[in-house]
Amino acid sequence: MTDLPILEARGVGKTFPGTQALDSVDFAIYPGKVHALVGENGAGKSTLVKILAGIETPTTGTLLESGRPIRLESTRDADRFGIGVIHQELNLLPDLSVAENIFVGHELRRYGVLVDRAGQRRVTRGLMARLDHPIPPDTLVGSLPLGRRQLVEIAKALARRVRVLMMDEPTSALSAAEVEVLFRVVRELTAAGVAVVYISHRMQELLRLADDVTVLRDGRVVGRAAAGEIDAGWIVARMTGRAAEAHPRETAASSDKPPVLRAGEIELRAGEIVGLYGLMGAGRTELLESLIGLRSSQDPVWLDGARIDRLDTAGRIRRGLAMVSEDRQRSGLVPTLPLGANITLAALRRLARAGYLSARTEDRAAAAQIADLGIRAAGPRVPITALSGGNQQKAVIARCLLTSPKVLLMDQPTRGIDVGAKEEIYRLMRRLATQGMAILFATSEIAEVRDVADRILVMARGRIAAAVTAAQATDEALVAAAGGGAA
Amino acid sequence: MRAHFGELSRALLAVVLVGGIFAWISPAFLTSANLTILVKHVAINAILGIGMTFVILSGGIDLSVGAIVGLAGMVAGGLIHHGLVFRGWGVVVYQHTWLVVAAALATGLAVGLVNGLLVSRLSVAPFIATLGTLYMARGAALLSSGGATFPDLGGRPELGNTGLPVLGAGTFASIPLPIWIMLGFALVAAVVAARTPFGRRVYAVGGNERAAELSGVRVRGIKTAVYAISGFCAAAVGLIIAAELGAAHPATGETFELNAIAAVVLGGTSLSGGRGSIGGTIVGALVIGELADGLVLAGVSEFWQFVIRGLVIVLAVVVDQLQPRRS
Amino acid sequence: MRAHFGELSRALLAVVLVGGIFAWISPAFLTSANLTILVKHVAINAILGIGMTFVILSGGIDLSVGAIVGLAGMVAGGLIHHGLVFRGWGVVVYQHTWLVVAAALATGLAVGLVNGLLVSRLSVAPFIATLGTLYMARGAALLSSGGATFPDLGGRPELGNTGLPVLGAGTFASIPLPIWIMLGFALVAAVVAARTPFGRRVYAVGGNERAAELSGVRVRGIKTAVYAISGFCAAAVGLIIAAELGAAHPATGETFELNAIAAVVLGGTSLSGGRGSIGGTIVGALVIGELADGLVLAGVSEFWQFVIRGLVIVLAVVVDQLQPRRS
Amino acid sequence: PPARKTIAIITPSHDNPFFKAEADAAAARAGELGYLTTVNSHDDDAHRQDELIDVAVANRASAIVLDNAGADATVAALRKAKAAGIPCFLIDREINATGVAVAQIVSNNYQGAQLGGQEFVRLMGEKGSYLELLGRESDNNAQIRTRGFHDVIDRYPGLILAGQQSANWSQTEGFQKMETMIQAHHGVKGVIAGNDTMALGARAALEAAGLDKVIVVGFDGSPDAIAAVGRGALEATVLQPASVIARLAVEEVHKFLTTGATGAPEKQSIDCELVTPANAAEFGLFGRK
Ligand SMILES: Nc1ncnc2c1ncn2[C@@H]1O[C@H](COP(=O)(O)OP(=O)(O)OP(=O)(O)O)[C@@H](O)[C@H]1O
Ligand SMILES: Nc1ncnc2c1ncn2[C@@H]1O[C@H](COP(=O)(O)OP(=O)(O)OP(=O)(O)O)[C@@H](O)[C@H]1O
Ligand SMILES: [Mg+2]
Ligand SMILES: [Mg+2]
Repeated sequence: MTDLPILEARGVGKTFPGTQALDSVDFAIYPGKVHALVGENGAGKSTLVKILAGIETPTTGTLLESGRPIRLESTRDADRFGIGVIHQELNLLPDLSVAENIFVGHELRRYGVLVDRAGQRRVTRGLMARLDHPIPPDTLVGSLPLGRRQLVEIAKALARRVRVLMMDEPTSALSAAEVEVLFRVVRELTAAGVAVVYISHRMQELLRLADDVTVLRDGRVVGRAAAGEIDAGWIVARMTGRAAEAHPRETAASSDKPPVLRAGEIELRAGEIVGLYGLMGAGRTELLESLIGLRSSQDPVWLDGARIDRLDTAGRIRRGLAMVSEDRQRSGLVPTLPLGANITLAALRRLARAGYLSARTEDRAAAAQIADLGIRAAGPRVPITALSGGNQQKAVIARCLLTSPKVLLMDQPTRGIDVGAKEEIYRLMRRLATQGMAILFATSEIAEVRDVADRILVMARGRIAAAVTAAQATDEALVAAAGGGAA
Repeated sequence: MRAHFGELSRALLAVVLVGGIFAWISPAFLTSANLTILVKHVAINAILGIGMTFVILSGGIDLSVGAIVGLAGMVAGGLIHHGLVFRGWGVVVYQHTWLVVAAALATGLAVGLVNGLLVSRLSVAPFIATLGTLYMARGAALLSSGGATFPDLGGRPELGNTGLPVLGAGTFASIPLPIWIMLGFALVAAVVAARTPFGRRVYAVGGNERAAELSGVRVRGIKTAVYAISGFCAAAVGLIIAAELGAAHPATGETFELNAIAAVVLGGTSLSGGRGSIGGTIVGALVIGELADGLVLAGVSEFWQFVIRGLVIVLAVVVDQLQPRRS
Repeated sequence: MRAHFGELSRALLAVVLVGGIFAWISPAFLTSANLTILVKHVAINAILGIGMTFVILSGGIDLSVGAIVGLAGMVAGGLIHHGLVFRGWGVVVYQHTWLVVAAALATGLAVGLVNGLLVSRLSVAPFIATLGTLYMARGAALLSSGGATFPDLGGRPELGNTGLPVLGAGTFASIPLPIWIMLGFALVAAVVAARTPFGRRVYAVGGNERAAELSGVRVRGIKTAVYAISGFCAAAVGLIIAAELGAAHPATGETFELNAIAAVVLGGTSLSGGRGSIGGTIVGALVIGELADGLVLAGVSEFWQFVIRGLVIVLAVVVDQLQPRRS
Repeated sequence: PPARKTIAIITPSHDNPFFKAEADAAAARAGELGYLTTVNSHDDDAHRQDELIDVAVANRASAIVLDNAGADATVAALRKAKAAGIPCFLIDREINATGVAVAQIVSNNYQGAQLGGQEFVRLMGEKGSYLELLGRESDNNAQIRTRGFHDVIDRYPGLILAGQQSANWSQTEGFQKMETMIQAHHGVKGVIAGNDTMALGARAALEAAGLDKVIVVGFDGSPDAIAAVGRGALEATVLQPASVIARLAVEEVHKFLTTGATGAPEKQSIDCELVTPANAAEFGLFGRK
């Protein structure tokens, strides 16, 4: 153990117009250690990481490398110090291959001028094997599902020889098996003396992996401890400023009414929450996308007794379907529109009077959702891109809710959302169900599916492998069913 | 949309600056007569720019507007001159002026629809689709008269097709009609873009097509519509020019697309879609128009006009960029 | 890049199809003399398209290429005719032909650099930046001779500046030099684009600028470089045309930018950047060139040429789109 | 039977009635003489013209009839054709070289411009201020015509050139530029334009501004302009006998192909004629009726 931190932030503050994202934060990371950074959505975690990676410059404070003050003006400066980052929002190039993505900006060379493509492929194969996912190096990244793209992003960071690796929610799109692989890799890295910063909203992961924990709230450090000395309750209390509350589990709504949504083996009743559990690549996204009409499906789809599979997506949404997609960058946010317009986008017809969309009506509707979901933003007019990842996700959910759907499809709805907000979303889902909405949500977290769902469908290899009620479900049974298909 | 206001006022600064310089060089510049003429000239490019703004906001581009200007003028000119000839029956039907105007506008709309369908249904890249219709519309305009001009669009009272020139030369409250037409188009377009579901959807499609689709936006419908709007605007410009000249020439409107796109982009609308405003386009058209007329008034030679125009266009944007942004 | 191969072969199909039709209409089409001439004509647009491909791959656009063609020709013409005049000293220095060629190429490079710096350092939208330099370069070309042509670029032996026309009229292995030049440019460009770090970074910048920046790519440097490349290619074209004509005219190259962009987009390169290939551009230029010459050989009338050109351009893409994709 | 011989006819864009008439007349005469024709336009782009000549060579045309795209920029292309054994006959505009083309039959632009200038001087009563619309300034003919105008007009000190702008041969630009120019120059008495379309555009602008009395003189003698002269919308124009020249050129082609010589000198100049309200009725499509 070394006494000198390899990288340190002293009194770092960052002001965005209208927001104090960080306020005199001290943060130090040591070789061979995993330092977990936790906090609610918008607490400032990503901002701190970006400052340490040379992407944002701090408004106040200094950075030190092994005790010497340094300035990080760009990612290239950070690169020189051996600082690598896995960003919360994926930074991949969809039209380049996996190998090219991994080496872009740091290409292996032949004769000094040409790209050593064979070498890049070889290293890529090695990296993907190390991550237990042998994706062929020539695959176009754009053709990969989200989870796999996240693995490529991880491989990209591993390809650089880094001394500091900061991971901003690297597991948000991964399921249990991939998380285990990642943990193994992290342990290999720390064993080799790499300092790791780890951000996640999954408490159990943090406590298993971390050596130190720093808690941020509203841009300030509100807690710091060795991981061994604390538990999840301690973290949550610091994060939210109140004690963690146990959430009561309500029972399902009526089950004798006819199903509101029917497609193949899937039946959804009004007031019911159904969880779709599966491992990465099980086909959950594919299923949900075919229900909403983004993909063609073989099975007929019935909504409220009417067949809707011949309708396009817009038609289905008008009939009362809505979907929160898993990939908010690609199919959730409209980055050019402000927060308010992003929220009202799906409900414009309802908000318009005689074809006119009054700014007041629109702002009021957006503001109500912002308050309702606890989205942290100065108001409906702020650019959506200025929101933290979790708050962006809430905005996408808010958009769906404004259409008052009969059936809500949610693909990994709590991806990147903090524990407090997760609770809010769970509560919201239950509230909506109580009001008669049917909800089908995909998740990779066993705890989540058991906590929230009335019934659980387990997917494996593109089909429903098992259907159980929440009461019958055990962790072992779910894992077995999810893995069974893949065996 | 309030953020736009700051941007708009900055662009207006460019208008005022350029105007100020010309006023200083040429005393005739600030006369009301000249300003009226200036704005009348701006109207042409502004109306094209308005349609183009919708297309660009949706993430597309429309190269065919100039050719549509020419074709719409020829349709009007042909109908006034030859009427509608039904060869088989040996019948010639002359239309009332309103029908002539409607036919020309419908032509623009139709070419726009073809663009829209090519882009939205057949996934042809907008640049290629509208380049194709550019050639086809231009060819059709040339074929319609064998390359000749339709002169004297005054019409004949006995056929009931007089009055088209009023569109170009007429005034209302002593302001030329083309200016009123531009104001009408701009007002409607600004409201549609900023404050109607349709307008918002255009922004959404340009900002993130997939997200728009998942929000229940009929992406293909929106895309078709924006090209139709652009075609319609171009046809209106074709009518105005034919009315002003009292003649329709098939090559009218050549390279107009470049100026229209420049007005849109100068006005702060992003060529990658999703960001921009109608107001910006009008201001952009004003800058371009001011330059065109101001340099003529100042008596600058043709060759220097090129150089100065290029400099000012770039400087207008650079100065704008150098200003501190509030974001 | 394996995916590109499929696309390329499909586009080649369009070349073969269009060629087949013309061969059937006109027996002269498939003669080796005609094909040589055809490819020589294609070289102009192809070389421009090669530079343009880099710009478009990086997510930009370059409207100034046509004006650079004109300006580079005038620089060469002026140097051969008047030499470099130092007014103050009353000295005139004539350059050797190689220096003339170098000066013309440097001019193109310089204008390209200005474009690149405007886009990358001053964040001017590429459309506006290159529109501005289009006007400025065209103005400079016109001013350089007062609008006149520099005739007889043969040079004078006693000044050592003969030989430029060889660039246009010379042959090697009985194939005209412009074809060799195109092949050279295409080969180098294809390797640079597909096989060098620089090329891959151009794709990265066009695909996702932020991601590229975060991956350590010097985005601004890449952007500057692509415009410089495009300017260089345009200057080369300017030299070839001046050599072919034996004269330099300041309006040479007007609207070339449109054909160059069309070749790039027809070749499957996406206007939003990050996707495409040099090979595609060459094929796109072939389609356009085939049409331009084939329609003339087939004796199609000028106006119908417009219509058919538009139809074929759109159809080439539509047919391509209708084919089932393997993704 | 031997295949019929082909004549390649290349002119500027046919959207200008002048070039259309020229091309049509040449094609018609060639048809009468038993030739096939290909008719194309180079749009005043010397590079496109070079390509079209290349294609004509590849197509083994028997002769080329060309209204060229630049006195200097055309020479090399014609040398190529000559080297390939294809005789070239220039119409309407000449080139700065002799011995390259078999014939250069041109309408005398300079003489025509002087005619127009003289009539303009007369109409103006030798005094007053006037505006000039130039053609595309990089175009030879624009320069020759303005020189012809001024070689006459500048001899009269009472005539003052108030403003001069290029309207690029275009009616729309002629209209807009004139609208702007009359803002700076009140009380202009006349407008002289490098071609008819610009003159007609200027006339429309003057009418819109209520300046019906302003004298407008054009150049070309297009049917529209002649009609306008007939009804008094234009005061005068200068007619270039395009149809006559084109027919003459084809006849010389025929003679050359059958006898090996045209029997005429290379440079042949056909004079332009002044069209005024008094004689407008005598003219048809770029020639006397
Ligand atoms: N570019 C920006 N402009 C304005 N405000 C910003 C910008 N980036 C971040 N912020 C604000 O700074 C605060 C901290 O954001 P940050 O992304 O660091 O949160 P986070 O802790 O990573 O949250 P999450 O868990 O949701 O990812 C938020 O209030 C956010 O809105
Ligand atoms: N090993 C694999 N390599 C490449 N593609 C795979 C693999 N396994 C599954 N897929 C593809 O992944 C898609 C299913 O992914 P989908 O996104 O629907 O799953 P998911 O359960 O939502 O997983 P996640 O969201 O965790 O990635 C299918 O198109 C399938 O063909
Ligand atoms: Mg974050
Ligand atoms: Mg998924």
